[in-house]
Amino acid sequence: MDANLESNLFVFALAAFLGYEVVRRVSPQLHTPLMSLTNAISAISVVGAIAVTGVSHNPALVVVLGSIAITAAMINVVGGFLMTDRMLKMFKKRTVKPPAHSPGQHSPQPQEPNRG
Amino acid sequence: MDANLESNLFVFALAAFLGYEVVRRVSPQLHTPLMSLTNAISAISVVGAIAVTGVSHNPALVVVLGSIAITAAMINVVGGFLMTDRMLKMFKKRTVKPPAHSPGQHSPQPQEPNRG
Amino acid sequence: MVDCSAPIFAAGLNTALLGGHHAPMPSYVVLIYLAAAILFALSLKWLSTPRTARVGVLAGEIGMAAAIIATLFLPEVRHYQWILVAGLVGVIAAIPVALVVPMTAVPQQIAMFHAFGALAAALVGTAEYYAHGTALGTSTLIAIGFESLLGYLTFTGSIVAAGKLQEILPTAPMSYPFQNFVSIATLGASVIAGALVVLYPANALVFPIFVALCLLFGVLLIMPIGGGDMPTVIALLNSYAGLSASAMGFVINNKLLIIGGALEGSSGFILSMIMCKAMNRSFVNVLFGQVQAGKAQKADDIYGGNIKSVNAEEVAAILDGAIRVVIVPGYGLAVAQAQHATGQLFNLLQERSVDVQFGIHPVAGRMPGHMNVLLAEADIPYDNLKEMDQINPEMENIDVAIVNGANDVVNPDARDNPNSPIAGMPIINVDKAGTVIVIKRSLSPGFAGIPNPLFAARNCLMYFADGKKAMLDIIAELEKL
Amino acid sequence: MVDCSAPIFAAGLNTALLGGHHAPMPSYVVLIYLAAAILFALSLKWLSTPRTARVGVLAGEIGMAAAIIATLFLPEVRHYQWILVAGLVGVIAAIPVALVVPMTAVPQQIAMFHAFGALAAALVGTAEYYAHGTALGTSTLIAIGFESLLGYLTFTGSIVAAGKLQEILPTAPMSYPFQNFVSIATLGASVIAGALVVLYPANALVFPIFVALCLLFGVLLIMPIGGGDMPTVIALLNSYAGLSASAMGFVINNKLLIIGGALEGSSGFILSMIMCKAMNRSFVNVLFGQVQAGKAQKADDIYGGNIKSVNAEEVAAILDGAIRVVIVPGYGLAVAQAQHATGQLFNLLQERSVDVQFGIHPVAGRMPGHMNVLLAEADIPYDNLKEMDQINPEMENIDVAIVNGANDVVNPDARDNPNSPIAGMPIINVDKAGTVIVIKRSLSPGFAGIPNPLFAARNCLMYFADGKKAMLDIIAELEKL
Ligand SMILES: NC(=O)c1ccc[n+]([C@@H]2O[C@H](COP(=O)([O-])OP(=O)(O)OC[C@H]3O[C@@H](n4cnc5c(N)ncnc54)[C@H](OP(=O)(O)O)[C@@H]3O)[C@@H](O)[C@H]2O)c1
Ligand SMILES: NC(=O)c1ccc[n+]([C@@H]2O[C@H](COP(=O)([O-])OP(=O)(O)OC[C@H]3O[C@@H](n4cnc5c(N)ncnc54)[C@H](OP(=O)(O)O)[C@@H]3O)[C@@H](O)[C@H]2O)c1
Repeated sequence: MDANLESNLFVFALAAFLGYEVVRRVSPQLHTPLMSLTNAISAISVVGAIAVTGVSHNPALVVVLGSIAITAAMINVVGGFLMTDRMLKMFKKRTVKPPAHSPGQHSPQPQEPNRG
Repeated sequence: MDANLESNLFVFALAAFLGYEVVRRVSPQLHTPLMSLTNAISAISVVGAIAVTGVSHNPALVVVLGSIAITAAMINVVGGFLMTDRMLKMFKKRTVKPPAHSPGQHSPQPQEPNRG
Repeated sequence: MVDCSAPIFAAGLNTALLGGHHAPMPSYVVLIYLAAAILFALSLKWLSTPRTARVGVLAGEIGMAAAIIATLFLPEVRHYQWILVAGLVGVIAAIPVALVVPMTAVPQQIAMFHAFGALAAALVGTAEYYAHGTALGTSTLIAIGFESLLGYLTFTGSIVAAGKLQEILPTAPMSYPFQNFVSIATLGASVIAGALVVLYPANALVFPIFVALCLLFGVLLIMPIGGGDMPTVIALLNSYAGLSASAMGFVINNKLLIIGGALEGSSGFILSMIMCKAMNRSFVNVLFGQVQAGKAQKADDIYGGNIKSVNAEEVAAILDGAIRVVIVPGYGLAVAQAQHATGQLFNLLQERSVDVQFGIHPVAGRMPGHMNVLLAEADIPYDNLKEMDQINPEMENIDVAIVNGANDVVNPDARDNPNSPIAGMPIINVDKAGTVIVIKRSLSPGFAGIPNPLFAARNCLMYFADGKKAMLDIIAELEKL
Repeated sequence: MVDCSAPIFAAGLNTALLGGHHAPMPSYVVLIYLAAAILFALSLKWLSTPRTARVGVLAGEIGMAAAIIATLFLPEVRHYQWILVAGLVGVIAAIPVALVVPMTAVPQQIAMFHAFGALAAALVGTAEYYAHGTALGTSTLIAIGFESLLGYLTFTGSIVAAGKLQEILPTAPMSYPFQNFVSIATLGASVIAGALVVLYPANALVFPIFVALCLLFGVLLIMPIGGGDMPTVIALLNSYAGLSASAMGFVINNKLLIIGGALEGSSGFILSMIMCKAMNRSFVNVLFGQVQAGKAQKADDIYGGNIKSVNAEEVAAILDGAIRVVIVPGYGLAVAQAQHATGQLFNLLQERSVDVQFGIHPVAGRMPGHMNVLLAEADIPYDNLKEMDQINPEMENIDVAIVNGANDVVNPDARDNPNSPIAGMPIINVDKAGTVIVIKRSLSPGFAGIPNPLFAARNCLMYFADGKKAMLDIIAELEKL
């Protein structure tokens, strides 16, 4: 087997396995940001788009296709990261207001639980 | 950078990361079998030993060194796997004896807990 | 010196055939790519808890920026004017969109970003084909085939999905005669066209036909699927977009692309699995737009004469006497944009020393974690957002459960009636709480289209109103007390 | 046809320099290697819980067998007679050892297996050097240097570690004047010799000197470390052995070796970290054979007049009235080989409807998980083995805690006295139980060499006896009741 193909297969298998292990630990409350973040990361194809656009001896058609690809990929990169961060910014550990702080898990005044 | 070196670096980094993610989830009660199992797996160097011993045009010294390496590595492979399995065989979910079965987590007869 | 002997020569030849038309990369680029790959993996790892999540995003951003800059330094990269202009257009287009899109529209926005990412991957594959065409080896052409197929179908598929979520396109599952046959035939035709590209790369006609078929297949694949299944579909398209980027990595022999793509490939796959499992549906089921068989009970049989309705004043009175309250949000909360009003109620109750928790079902709303994002937007601390498995054991000690715009995720039939179409889907057991107050506009069913015996339960009170208005009215009444 | 143009030629040249002296592998071998690599990763993954652990071992075995068989089919492999004989000798030597070694001797046995694995890796590096010597490229020579350094030092280091654990070698930390200087100088000399090998590969003298220095360094590195720290050291040597195998993978350009080695490299590293953390010691601290500073209280001040001693009959009487019992095993249980007797007591108590749990400290005994293996050998269901964090919150509801051969892991000074040498090490809070019965032979200290205020506590009773004999006597007395 060709050496590049061989190493690419190993890299792919390891990365997919690693992705599986890492992602399945993500807390369900973060699944939407997760989708948005992986989405941004997969726009790493911008690297390929740059490489293909940049080569000087490529025909014009290729450069045009590549440039469109760069634009599309950059939308995905920038939009994906910004939106993820915007979502995550909203996740707060605790409200700062003292009254909201104290009740926590259990009601502070020891009262008999009543039903309904 | 040489293509082989490049891909080997990627493979190494991914595998080390994957190993970290997988191993840190191992329950502490299995740490001894874990050490023993990874020990057996790292004896995959037997593959290298075979490759180096087998080449026909290699000098005798190399073949002898390679053969010793094969023996050493095989001790590690076989011993490591067998010992790991022997340890794990001892981990039982529950004893089969009915009396040992029933008490479980809490004592079956409702008694007042007394101290000392 | 070195001789051009046979095995060495063969290795050189292989390099030339597979990605070898790209000059070997400088070491520093390789090392930066390696660092970027590790940063991407760390980024996902750090996303696992809210505490480290934003560091994760930062890691991803640094990795991406480093990779892009390193690529600009590749010796063969020349057309900087094109690259910079094209990149800038993308950045300028993305920023306002990402900053203003409302949180309720996140699913369709993700779908749109996908569409662009997938388009980029597909276009690069196309560009590679037109740049090197006949000079490419078989395995590279196969990789280009995968890249284009996955890229173009994800492009059109994601646009359709976004359209359905935005309700520009009809959300109902669209079926037509021989639907599955047509879809599969189109897929078959694309594969055949792809094979022809590999076999006859010099033929000018087959590649455009191949592209057209892939684009068409994306539409045909997603069109028949109902709007409610779109989140699962988007996760799956996520996975495809990743695999397409990975295929590109094989084409241009770039390990960073392979890793980034593979990470997303498995992430999207796991997410769609988790969603299917939480809905107790099979994957195939979702993909073929089928609704699960099973006999739902008739709505009239259940509801007839058993519905007790309340108003805001009565709800406020009930809440006034409660010590432990659980709020279960659902899709209706998103539709009504009721998150901020809900946050106000939460604060008000906390100020009155009521213990308020949220019970979040994994598929409440229309995408996984949807409710968490909305409630986080309303400044509700995430410690108070409990997962289904955390809140259910407590349910018997809860005085009042407020269900706001949720329906299927609190349907006790899923738990108790093995013949229900959603039998086996885990639910939040609000029916075990002291009193249940359900806020929705009518008795109409939720996503699964089936009636909900909860509404007729002894301890259940219906408050028919829009989710946001209901919250504001309850707050107003509570403040009077 | 293909021309021998510059870039292609350069690629071929690189291939020749780095591992290129091995012919390209046939596709089926590559695919089997890939499968084996995935099986290895799965194997570690499945080891995470006892339920799937044995499947994990099976996966590892299948991966290993497949990899070995595939290697035998490599076209360049010829000397089958040598390979098969050498392999068979290894198999025959290993089987009896692996099957009869007592569970208490597992740590030293792992160390011995390590020694062999590391030797193999080092010898392959040596063989590669002698096979290709001057024809090797710089990066390959560097990789050979790492492989040999790590391999040879792990070889001698592991033998010393095993010797200390088996108490053939003195277990006390052996220090001599300028000890750290000598060690570091030897390491420095090995690195210099290694550099000379890379620079002058044709010189016949430097390689043997390099090997000798590496072997010596392994001895010097481990000799000064105390016997009790050996488990941490073994985990670290585990990591080195893995890295050595990985380096071999770089030398002969074999990805499977790289992956197998990297998996072990990180596993050993994490384990030694976990151990250090559980002992609240720093890594450097362990490596330089230092004992943590801090003022231990004088034994007489603590114990004087406060020790209450009991015999088997009295212990049996106390157990007869108990409802919830926790047994905390320690190193003494392993020394006394008391696991089976402990299992008998467990069964007897369970038959008498006593709720018996085991409280397992992460560093009880002399290697992580040591106690679990021993107690599993005695057929104690692992559901009854509780980790420290699980058992501590329950401790106040426990009637009797039996400490068998444990000392440091139940020393309340670690928790309460910030000046203790083991301050900050988490412990099992047996002192919070109703009554504590400590079984050991004397008041002599444990591994950390410090007195234990527990023994003088109000609710603590000492039963001075060998761990196994004590158990059997208690059983005999209990059966009389
Ligand atoms: N989260 C995911 O990832 C995901 C993915 C795919 C599918 N799904 C499916 O989506 C469903 C989610 O369950 P769910 O309980 O959240 O929602 P649901 O079962 O779809 O019910 C939503 C309810 O909200 C009410 N509603 C709509 N607009 C409202 C408004 N403005 N104010 C108040 N109420 C309003 C509707 O009743 P009225 O019309 O009477 O007001 C409806 O009964 C599940 O069946 C799940 O399988 C989820
Ligand atoms: N597990 C690991 O991975 C690991 C690694 C490195 C270091 N360590 C260290 O090892 C120690 C482990 O703590 P530990 O509480 O298990 O053991 P320990 O503190 O070393 O104490 C063992 C006790 O067992 C007693 N003992 C010895 N032989 C006995 C016999 N035949 N019958 C009955 N008792 C006997 C000894 O007292 P007598 O002589 O009076 O009988 C001694 O006090 C910790 O300090 C830990 O840091 C552990």
